[in-house]
Amino acid sequence: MANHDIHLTVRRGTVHALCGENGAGKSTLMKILYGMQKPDEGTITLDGEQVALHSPADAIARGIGMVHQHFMLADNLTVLENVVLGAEKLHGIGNGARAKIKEISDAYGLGVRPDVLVEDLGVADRQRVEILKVLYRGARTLILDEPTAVLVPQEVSALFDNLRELKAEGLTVIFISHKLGEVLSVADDITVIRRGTTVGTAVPSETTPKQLAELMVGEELPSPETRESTVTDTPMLTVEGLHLSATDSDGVVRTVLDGIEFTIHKGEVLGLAGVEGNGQAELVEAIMGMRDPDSGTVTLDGAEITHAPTRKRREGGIGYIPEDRHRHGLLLEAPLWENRILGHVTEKPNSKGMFLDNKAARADTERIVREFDVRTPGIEVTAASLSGGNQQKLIVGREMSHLPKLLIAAHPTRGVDVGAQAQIWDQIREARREGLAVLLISADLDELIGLSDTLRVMFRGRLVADADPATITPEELGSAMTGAATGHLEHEESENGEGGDNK
Amino acid sequence: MSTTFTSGLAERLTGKNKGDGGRKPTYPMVMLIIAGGLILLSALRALTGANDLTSSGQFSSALAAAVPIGLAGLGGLWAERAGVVNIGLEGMMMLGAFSAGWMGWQHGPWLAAVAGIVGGALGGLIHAIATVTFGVDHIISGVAMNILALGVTQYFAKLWFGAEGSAAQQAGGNDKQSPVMDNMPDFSIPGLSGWLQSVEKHHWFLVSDVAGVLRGLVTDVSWLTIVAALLFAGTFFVLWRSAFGLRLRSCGESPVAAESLGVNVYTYKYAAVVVSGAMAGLGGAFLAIGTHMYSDGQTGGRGYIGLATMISGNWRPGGVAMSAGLFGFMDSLQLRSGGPTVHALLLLIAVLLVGFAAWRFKGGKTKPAIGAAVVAALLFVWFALTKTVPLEFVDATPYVVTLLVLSLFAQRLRMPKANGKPYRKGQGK
Amino acid sequence: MKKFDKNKLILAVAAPVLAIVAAIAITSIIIAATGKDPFHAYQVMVDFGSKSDSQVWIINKATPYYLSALAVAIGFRMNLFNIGVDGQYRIAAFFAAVVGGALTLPGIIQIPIIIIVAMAVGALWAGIAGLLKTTRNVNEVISTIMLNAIGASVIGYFLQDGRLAKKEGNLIHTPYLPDSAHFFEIPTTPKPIYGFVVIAAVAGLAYWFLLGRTRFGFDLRTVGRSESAAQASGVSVKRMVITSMVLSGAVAGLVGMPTLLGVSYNYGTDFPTGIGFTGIAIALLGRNHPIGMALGALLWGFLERTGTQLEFEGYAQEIVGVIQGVIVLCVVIAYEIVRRYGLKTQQRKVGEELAAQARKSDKAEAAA
Amino acid sequence: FTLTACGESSTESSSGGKGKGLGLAFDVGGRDDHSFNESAARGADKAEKELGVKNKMMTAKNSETEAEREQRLNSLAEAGYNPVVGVGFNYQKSVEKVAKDHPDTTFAVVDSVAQGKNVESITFGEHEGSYLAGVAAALKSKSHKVGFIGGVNNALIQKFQAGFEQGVKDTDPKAQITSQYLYPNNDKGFNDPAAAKDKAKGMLDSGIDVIYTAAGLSGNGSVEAIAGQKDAWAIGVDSDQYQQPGLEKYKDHILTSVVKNVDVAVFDLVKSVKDGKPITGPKTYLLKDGGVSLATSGGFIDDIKDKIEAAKKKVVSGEVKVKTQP
Ligand SMILES: Nc1ncnc2c1ncn2[C@@H]1O[C@H](COP(=O)(O)OP(=O)(O)OP(=O)(O)O)[C@@H](O)[C@H]1O
Ligand SMILES: Nc1ncnc2c1ncn2[C@@H]1O[C@H](COP(=O)(O)OP(=O)(O)OP(=O)(O)O)[C@@H](O)[C@H]1O
Ligand SMILES: [Mg+2]
Ligand SMILES: [Mg+2]
Repeated sequence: MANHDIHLTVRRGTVHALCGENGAGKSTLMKILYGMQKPDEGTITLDGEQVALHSPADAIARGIGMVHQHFMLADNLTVLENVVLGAEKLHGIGNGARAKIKEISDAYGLGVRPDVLVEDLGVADRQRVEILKVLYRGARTLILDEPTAVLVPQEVSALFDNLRELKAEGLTVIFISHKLGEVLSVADDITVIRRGTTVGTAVPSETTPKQLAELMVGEELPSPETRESTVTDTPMLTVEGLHLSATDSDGVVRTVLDGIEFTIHKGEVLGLAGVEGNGQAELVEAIMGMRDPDSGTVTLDGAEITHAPTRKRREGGIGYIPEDRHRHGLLLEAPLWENRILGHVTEKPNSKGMFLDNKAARADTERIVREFDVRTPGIEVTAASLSGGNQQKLIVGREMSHLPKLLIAAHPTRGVDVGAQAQIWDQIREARREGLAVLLISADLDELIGLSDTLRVMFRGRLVADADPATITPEELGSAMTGAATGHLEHEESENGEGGDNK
Repeated sequence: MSTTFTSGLAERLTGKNKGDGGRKPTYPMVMLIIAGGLILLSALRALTGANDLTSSGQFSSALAAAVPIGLAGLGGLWAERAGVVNIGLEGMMMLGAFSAGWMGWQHGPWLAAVAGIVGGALGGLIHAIATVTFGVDHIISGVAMNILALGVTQYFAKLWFGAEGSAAQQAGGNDKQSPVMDNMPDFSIPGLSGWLQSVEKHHWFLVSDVAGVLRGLVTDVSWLTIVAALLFAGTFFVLWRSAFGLRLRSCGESPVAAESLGVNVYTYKYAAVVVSGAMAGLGGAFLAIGTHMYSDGQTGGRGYIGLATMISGNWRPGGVAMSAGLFGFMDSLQLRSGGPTVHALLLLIAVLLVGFAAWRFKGGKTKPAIGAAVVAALLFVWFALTKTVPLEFVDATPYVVTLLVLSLFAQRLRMPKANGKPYRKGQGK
Repeated sequence: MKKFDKNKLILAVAAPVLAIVAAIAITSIIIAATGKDPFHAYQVMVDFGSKSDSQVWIINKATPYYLSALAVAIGFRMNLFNIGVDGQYRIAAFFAAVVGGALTLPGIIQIPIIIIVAMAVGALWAGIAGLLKTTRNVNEVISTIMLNAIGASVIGYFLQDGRLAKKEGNLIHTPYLPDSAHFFEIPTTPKPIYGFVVIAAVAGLAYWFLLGRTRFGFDLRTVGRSESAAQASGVSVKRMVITSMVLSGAVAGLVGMPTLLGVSYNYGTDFPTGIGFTGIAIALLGRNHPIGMALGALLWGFLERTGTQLEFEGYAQEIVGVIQGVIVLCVVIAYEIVRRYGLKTQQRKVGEELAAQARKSDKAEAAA
Repeated sequence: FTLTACGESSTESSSGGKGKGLGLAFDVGGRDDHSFNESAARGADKAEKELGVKNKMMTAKNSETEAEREQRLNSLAEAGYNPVVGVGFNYQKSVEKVAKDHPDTTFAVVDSVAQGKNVESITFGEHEGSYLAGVAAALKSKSHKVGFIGGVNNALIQKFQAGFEQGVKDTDPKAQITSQYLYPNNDKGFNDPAAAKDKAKGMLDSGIDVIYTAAGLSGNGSVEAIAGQKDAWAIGVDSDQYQQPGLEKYKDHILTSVVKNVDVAVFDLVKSVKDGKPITGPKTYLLKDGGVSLATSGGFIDDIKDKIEAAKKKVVSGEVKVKTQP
């Protein structure tokens, strides 16, 4: 069950925030309001009238529009086509529609160009297309599911300006987030969800982030902060002059990584900040050997591995927590114990010589399930049937079991609940104490700042800035992420960390 | 005609629809390329004396050979634009040919065409049920479809056409073929056809060639060919210029996004796959009507070739038409004139490869350039040392050409993004 | 744990049973609709199929089918659709026949040479598709279909009097293999079983062991389940594509051997075609499982053996084609239904179990 | 040692007594193929009418294996049919094998030579018939260009080509002959009228005005193409195509057909078995035996009847030796 006993009342013409930790059931609730999923019981009342929403079409007809957590755009279609899809009756699919799009775009300052292919747009632009899609349908109630997750702080404030403008026009906005500072800064009302049910409401002006957080989690928030430093002088991973170019589908060669240089020492966590799509994924893939750099060197524990195959690197001691666990970390339809072998098939206990040792692998999977608290009835169930958090714990357990020298952790706690999050942080800290080097990539700037010993900022394929995690604030990091600041970032005491910090 | 030429053209015709221009072909450009192709062909004809290269008969039969392949390709396009891979085209063609044969001997060719459409659509429906409703892997379902269609048509052919003493048997049917049906009427543009013929006879450089090609396209053209041409145009307008088409294509690009906007993805997928079957069925019917009967094994792998034309045509109607045309051209060339004429083509391909090599070399790609140059040199040698090409090689040309086109251009092709991916309602992220 | 295993077994059996029941129902309707008694037809088939000579015939017929299915299944296991087994086994058998016909060596050397040539040629032909896929991004479904046609032309070119073949009456075939190259037979009455069935069984066993028990097999299955995960886990997907294509082609090379070494002793215009496509059907039917495919191959042999007998009872033998088509379609649908049902129940179970755990801990908290 | 499969064998339990009549096993074309299978069937019908011998006909499926052909012959023999005839050269090996297992049954194979004490090998002088067709073509062509279309480039069809070419050359030495095949090596060639139509059109476009097509069912396509052109002639094969219902519309263009009288051979065999003196060994039905002949329906070759008769005499007498390979 994803939702039960939900009570939610939203006033017209307000911004209503919905918060709750990952997996609390926020998205599910919104999908119900948008007709994408059917509730087993309960009622939805809109403007005093009880409604039944069987499909998104019903919801749209009643003026409800939704911007999904994961963008719902077809890359190969143009912005115009994406916008008019499903609403062709309104203004046709030709010039009428184009004019209307321009009109809306101008009215709310969205700056949307109708004839561009969506695949050529960046994240913030895509989000504006999504909002325009909703407005184009004349929605009076907007649902925004975690619209800020992929934006840098500057883009967030631009978005909030848009939202306030919408509110001024009399529209209702339901806004989902688990970033409490944001919520408090923009919302008129707040509803908190935990484990699929509403646990309370709050008025922003009378609530502190701490109160809200405790309402959300039901307990003290864990902190990702690293206490004592364990950094040593021994370099574990050295990257020098790394350059990588990729050919896109039009045959155009683009530079995705340029002059990347850094060193991670034993016992050091290097945090890499950056807006998604600025080359972090490619850097990870280059270090993992999934992409072959044009020039530069990668050295692991004294051994050059620039062009070594992925397997060699894994055997050489790189552990990998991938960004997208479903695509890169798991075999969804395979049982857990086979997932335990994945990536380490050549290592003990998974195989002996050329042959698999299924028995030993099974036994070791049992151990991981136990030690890493993977909530599962057994190791024969498929990975697909576990929840995201438990899948992640399995992956962490697997990677840690081989005592890596270097751990590449990309968004290690994305979509993971608070309990599991703390556990994963503990794992990383503990291994770090024993000399593990970590390359950490995260969109959660608090996690990044809290866990790292060193911070670097990546922008358009280059490392443009560095910062000291002890003093830096998310805002300052954010400005470097948009390319507004470079070099060594110094914390300026005068500034007040408004809206960005949730502790 | 050659690989590089047409595929280059197809490429241009079908290039990514990049908003305001970019690589979108302009009308004069298309005309220029066609003109260039014609000049090359005429030069080749004049040089080698292979008069059949541009004769009206050659183009007329190329057209007839292209239509069923093109219809299959168009069928594939419909399905795949909605995200369903249809390798069952071959089976749907069989069903179409069979239904046409069954209807045709009793009620004439027009109803045969209708029956073919219905038969193919039924095949499409089964494929849709398996893939859309039950979520079976598309290729697996398509293979199963082909096996089923073969079994069913053979069984019912025996029962309905070959039963001892039945009316069908009396009328000339047997286990493997239906009784014959009437001719599908055809038409020629009066006046024009005769005049063109007189021009064509003179074998004047270019002039006669153009006359030959034109005459081939306006003389004794089956009405069904006209229908097919209209279907190509219609497909373009429906899929790219109507709301229905936008929705259908969105199901192939991102069904989850379409669903979130209230599009019933299942409905559109069903519609697309059924239309796909109908088109392939019409392709099968075209074969049956052309030979006045259904016969066992009539489709001869054309469904698969249709699939290939769809891919090398970059999932665009213009591209499918071009590559089906290329297939038809090669097919009829080898059937009509055999080895010596195909032999002449070696020269053309060699020349074009040299051009290709030069182009790649200029672009700084030495490796492919050298490869092309070496192949070109080998072809020159082959051309110079022989008088004809063995029939077996001629036979294989369409397939080799497809492989060549794909291996040269596959990287640039752009299939619908969610093509072949399973989709379940309400399970998008 | 045990519970899951039992469920798994039930689910595994459910699909084929469901499919065969559905197929029998549909076929019965078709036969009945044409005014014949379907049950009598089944009785004729079962009676005739259970005769000893039928059994021998079926086993002999099933042997190449099984090998073909194995070749297809290797591709399937890693999500490669090798539609080209048909072309691969034919071109392999042809060149093996040419080499075998040209040599006269003791059987112990001659037979392995022939088999190795066949496997090598099959591997080479399939490798082209693998290479085109990895280097030029050409979909293997299309390229193998094209290669089937091209292979037929290549054979056609060489299979001519004066080239690599010679004429015997109206038949054209490669020179006969020497007696030393005749494969042994298992002497059963009334007719012998071709000895190649042993090789097929060994190949099945090797398939099972390779895929299920070796590192290589794990890597191969990983690619089949998720290419992206495989890549990240350290499998070179490109190399794997070529390797498995080559492997599939090598096994495809064996498909023609029972016929070449046990029946025809040459490759002629009458060499059987289409076994590659049958292999696809059987791989689907047997779900790529070595035993499932063996049963599928035997079922196919049974249908073909007994279908002919139907002619004597006034039925059309072509009904066999319908039965085969319906079975395959029903099987693929049934597997999908059962698979999805299995996944759902498992997810529900996991959910329930976790909810129970959560409730317990909530209670504990409340108590504290 | 000998393993015994379980259960009794179908032979032991076969109820079929002896003398059930004629068993005919066709190749893929089936009995009504309007070609030589049909001719064989005609022989069977005639035997039934005149000798009261019943028959059972079975047809091959596409892409069969040796085992299936053997099974078909075996089933017929075991069911008690005698003689058992395999129609088509594909049956050669299977007839040899099955005949060994059934020494009391007489077997025959058409178009091929098979070994065996109880086997008749029925072959025809296609080259001789084709020679006459060549004579007719040469006499009727106004452009002095004639064409030959073969379905599949195999030894059997080459016999047609060789005879035809020789006939043309002997009659009109300056005539141009174009001989082409639809497929080098694919039985599809006998079943692809569309291909034959294209081929014939190509020939017509190059000025050829008489075309002899030896391509089974595909021939319909070339007849159709020829009928579309004034003054062009088609020569058919195997059966008298002038009489064929499917070609009704085009019959005015069917000059003649080289008829292969399989019915005669089949009837002879049935009669011999009935009389207790089964024919065995190779038997070639030549022009002189009436095994092949030139059809005269339509009367289009009446004007050159004498010259054809003269040519026939030369062949029969052995004065002209017709080649079997081009
Ligand atoms: N249709 C369903 N019926 C019952 N339970 C389901 C259903 N779908 C998912 N679940 C349950 O939900 C969980 C699967 O979660 P999913 O993979 O969607 O996680 P996620 O949203 O990524 O998780 P997280 O919230 O941890 O990020 C499992 O516990 C599964 O049992
Ligand atoms: N039909 C269902 N039955 C049971 N559980 C489900 C069902 N659908 C989803 N779930 C599970 O319920 C949980 C709530 O998911 P939901 O996506 O709503 O969370 P969320 O609050 O939006 O979290 P996030 O912050 O990660 O977006 C997830 O674990 C999900 O897998
Ligand atoms: Mg979630
Ligand atoms: Mg959510």
